Amino acid sequence: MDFSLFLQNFLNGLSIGSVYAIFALGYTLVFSILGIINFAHGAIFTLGAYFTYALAGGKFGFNGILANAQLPFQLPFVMALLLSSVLSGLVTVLLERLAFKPLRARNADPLLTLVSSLGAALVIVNLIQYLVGAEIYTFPANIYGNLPEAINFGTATKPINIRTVQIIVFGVSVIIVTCLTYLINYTKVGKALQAIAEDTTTASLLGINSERLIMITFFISGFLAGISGTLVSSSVSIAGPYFGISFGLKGLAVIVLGGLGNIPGAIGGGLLIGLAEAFVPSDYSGYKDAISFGLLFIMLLVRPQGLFGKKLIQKV
Amino acid sequence: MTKHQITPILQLNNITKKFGGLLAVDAVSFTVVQNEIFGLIGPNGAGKTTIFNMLSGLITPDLGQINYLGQDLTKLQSYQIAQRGIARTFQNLRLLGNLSALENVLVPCNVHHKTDFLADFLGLPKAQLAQKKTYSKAKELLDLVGLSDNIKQQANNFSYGDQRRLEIARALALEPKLLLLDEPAAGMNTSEKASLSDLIRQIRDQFNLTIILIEHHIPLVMSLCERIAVLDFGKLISLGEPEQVKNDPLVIEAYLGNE
Amino acid sequence: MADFFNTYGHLIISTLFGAMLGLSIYLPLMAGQLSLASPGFYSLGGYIAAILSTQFFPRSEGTYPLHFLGVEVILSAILSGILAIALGILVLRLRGIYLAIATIAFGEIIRILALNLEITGGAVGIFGIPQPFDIPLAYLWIAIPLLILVMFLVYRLEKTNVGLALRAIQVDELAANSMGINSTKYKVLAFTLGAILAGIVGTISAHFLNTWNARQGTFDSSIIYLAFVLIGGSKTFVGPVFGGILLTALPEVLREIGNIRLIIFGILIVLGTIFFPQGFITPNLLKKWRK
Amino acid sequence: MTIMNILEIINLSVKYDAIQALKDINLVVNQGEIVTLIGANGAGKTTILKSISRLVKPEQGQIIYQGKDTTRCRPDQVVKLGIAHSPEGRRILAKQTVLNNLELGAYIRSDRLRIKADLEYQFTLFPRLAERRHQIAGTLSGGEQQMLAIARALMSRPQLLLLDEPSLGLAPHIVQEIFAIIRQLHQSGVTILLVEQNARLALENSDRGYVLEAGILKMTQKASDLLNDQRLREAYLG
Repeated sequence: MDFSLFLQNFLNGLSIGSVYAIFALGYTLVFSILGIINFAHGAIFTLGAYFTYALAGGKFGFNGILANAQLPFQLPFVMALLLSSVLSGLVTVLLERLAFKPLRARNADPLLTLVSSLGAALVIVNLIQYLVGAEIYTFPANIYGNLPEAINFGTATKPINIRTVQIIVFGVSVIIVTCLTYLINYTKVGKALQAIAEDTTTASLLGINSERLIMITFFISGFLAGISGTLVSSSVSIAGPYFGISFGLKGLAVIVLGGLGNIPGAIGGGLLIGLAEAFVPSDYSGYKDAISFGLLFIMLLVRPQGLFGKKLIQKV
Repeated sequence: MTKHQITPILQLNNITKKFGGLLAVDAVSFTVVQNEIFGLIGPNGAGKTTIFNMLSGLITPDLGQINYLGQDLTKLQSYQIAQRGIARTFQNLRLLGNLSALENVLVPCNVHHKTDFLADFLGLPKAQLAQKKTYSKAKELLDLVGLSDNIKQQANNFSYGDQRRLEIARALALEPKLLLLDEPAAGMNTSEKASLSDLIRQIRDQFNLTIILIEHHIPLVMSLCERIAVLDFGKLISLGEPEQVKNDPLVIEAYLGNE
Repeated sequence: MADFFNTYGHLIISTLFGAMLGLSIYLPLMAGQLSLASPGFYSLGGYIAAILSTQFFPRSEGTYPLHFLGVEVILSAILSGILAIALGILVLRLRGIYLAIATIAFGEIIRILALNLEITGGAVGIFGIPQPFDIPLAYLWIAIPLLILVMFLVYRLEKTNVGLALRAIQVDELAANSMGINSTKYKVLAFTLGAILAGIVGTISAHFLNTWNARQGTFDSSIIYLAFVLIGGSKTFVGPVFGGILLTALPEVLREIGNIRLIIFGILIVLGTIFFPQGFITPNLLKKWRK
Repeated sequence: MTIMNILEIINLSVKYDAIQALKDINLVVNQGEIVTLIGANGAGKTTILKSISRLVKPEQGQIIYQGKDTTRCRPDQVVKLGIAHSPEGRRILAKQTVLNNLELGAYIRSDRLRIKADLEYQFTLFPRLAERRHQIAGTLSGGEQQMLAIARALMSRPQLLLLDEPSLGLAPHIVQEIFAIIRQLHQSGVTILLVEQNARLALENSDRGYVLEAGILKMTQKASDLLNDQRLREAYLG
């Protein structure tokens, strides 16, 4: 492999890996606070993509109830992205109230939450299908304004063309990760979140309103899912209501690879899987998805606590 | 000590265990002889339960050997150790809460009363007979610790003291040679403690057991144990008969204080 | 009556398969193990049937010989069993959600292999799997006895010492170990039984559905099977049977309401977990019925 | 001088599933007192503390704190009203530093300067913690963890401190040290409701005591009288 191809693959991997990372951060935040996996996270990812599509002035097809519908206004991409992510966050908070909180209040088996979140995912996905149909939607080409399609990082003779979208994706991801790291480690809310993650009862004895923080966590989680849904679909396309499901599954692989509930782990795991996939030769691209699960499987057997996790000591 | 035959049953040799950066057990060595009641004391976090966990195979020491009747325990898994006659109770009680008291005792009984799975599965008379036998053995043990009523009730519903006694019955069902009791008197009142003390002596004599016990209640330990080991920060700071330990200046400084 | 069977025959047979898939999740759960490997083994069993019947066994006129189906079932059981033992020894050291995720990863690896290999027909899958019966309804002759047999076996298993050991592990594996129980052995046993069951159901399903592809046994079906158990009731084997039948039938019954049926189905699943946290069928309920 | 009661519990009952943990408890704690709850394990002592800090939901009854009904408050609201609970098993945040634990103890406050001052005060009260302020709390010894749990509770500047089993599993000489600090807190005016296995030691340091049996209050008296009670001596005082 020559150097420019290597670099190109590397940058591609970094770009998609950084989206895996922010998507997985949302997953892992909820896990660290509540010890549950929210299977609807992938559905929110999809929802975010559709929200942005609509807000940026996209028109819907003819299959759903909202056939040919279009918003009367058109927001610039950055605004659409932010608003759509906020909406995704709000939907996730609503989901938490309806599908998770009642179970928590009844002290239900955590397994039930898996089932309940799958039920919620079914609702969201099928609602999307009912409303706007199952067709593929592509963002307009000039969605980012008048930026060039690709930027050459090499020389004229040895081009290393990186799509502008991917640079934007990477940039946005870096900003998000930085903000989140600051929030968790240096703010009062972040410290309270860490306290809840360690022991909810203790947190409430310290005067921390855990219900409110759980709500904040779900909002952030949904926000991150929405933003990553938009980023992925703006660089490829919205491949129908189900396209978040497989992404959700991959996110699961990322967070376990990095260590469940571990924030640097989600980032590292995301980048690792993104890079690993980018280096799969095109002849074997059918096996690309197997990479993440193969890595995951091996990791679970060798180091169940994940790359970045600390060894769990069981208290007797 | 003199009235017992002095044969070692258990030898800890330089046992060491680290958790993270913390030395939980630091090069501890001692020998327990057959038929004695041996006390293990020290503040919480001194490494007592960690030693029990290593003796019962729940964790493996980083260094050192544990010799039990000629075998090295550090190479065995916990179920193998249990099958070889080391039974234990747990500090925080680990009863099978939603199983009945009887079933709790039946589980270890079955380890020694192997039945033919097929006969058992088909409910053949042979299997039923075997089952009756284990039932009556389990009931005897429950009787012994003073639990004969409501044995088909969920273990969860028993009072705290009864649960502690149920754990002892369950441990005895393994037909152990060595019994490890982790804070058996915790949460008992004065009169309950006295009868527990009698029960421990009784089962030692009746089943020809060796007993190691972790306990915080100093008067109980001093009256019950024939020898005592004192741990502090993972180190063995004193070992000997109760009088000796009680007056050891090291123990007074680190643990007992001057009252 | 005939009309009823013509309309609902297909559905009834599917629900019986659903019940057995529920039991295949329930079996490892008896030992407290949340394994979601069933879709993987189900898919594997189906491919064994599809490949053998379309590529290896001789084509004959008329219906597919039942003894060939028998050979497929036995072969699926053996292969699933061997694979499950190997996999089980590897993954059953993991606990709780980690085990669930490892078994999901196993299912995904099977799925991606099926999508890419030639022998499994790639993304298209395998078509024209031969029928052993003239009418689809005749599958009842296999599904009903099989379900009854499986239920009886699970019922008896719970009564034995092995059943007691499994329950002990379910409640507290560490305590069970220190009571002399080799928990690994029992966990692998329960896991393997579940895998064999899923494999056999897959084998029969492949014939029943006439076609088999990588969409059989995906990740979300593993959670659906888990829903069979949890919404049906995870404390007695009647629970997953009931849950499997109910949740397989529900989307079909809802077909009348048209496009929003899967939305309603999702809502019902959420409501089911909230209002029946113990599941519909609980041991107490069964006791009441007996009285 | 009239004695102000700071806490009053009226007809409190608590159920865990089918098990009645507390039945018709009536209890008063006066301003500035140390009151001890004694009783066997499972008698319901911890449940009373948990009901006050709202970790468990009462089945019926009222909890009045400084004239305000707190029965329906959330746990975090109770803390804001001035009740701190140092729970059974200490429940320090084992993965965080001593300093972080203490700072989180002041979570409800926003007076930064005073928090700083209080932190320094805790370090003078518990010099052992001062040496270890940057240490991860999980690596402290049992006695130090107990001190951290108490210091953390004090960081919210409580008027009422609930202390659950402060001596559990500690070396006898550390227990003496802990009780010396409890006496010091008492002198500085903190009201304390104490649950303690070591009934004798607790009563020797208390104004009054309540005796619980199987979820029911059996008697309440001045601590010195309880110490001389024949029946109590047999059951609890050893």
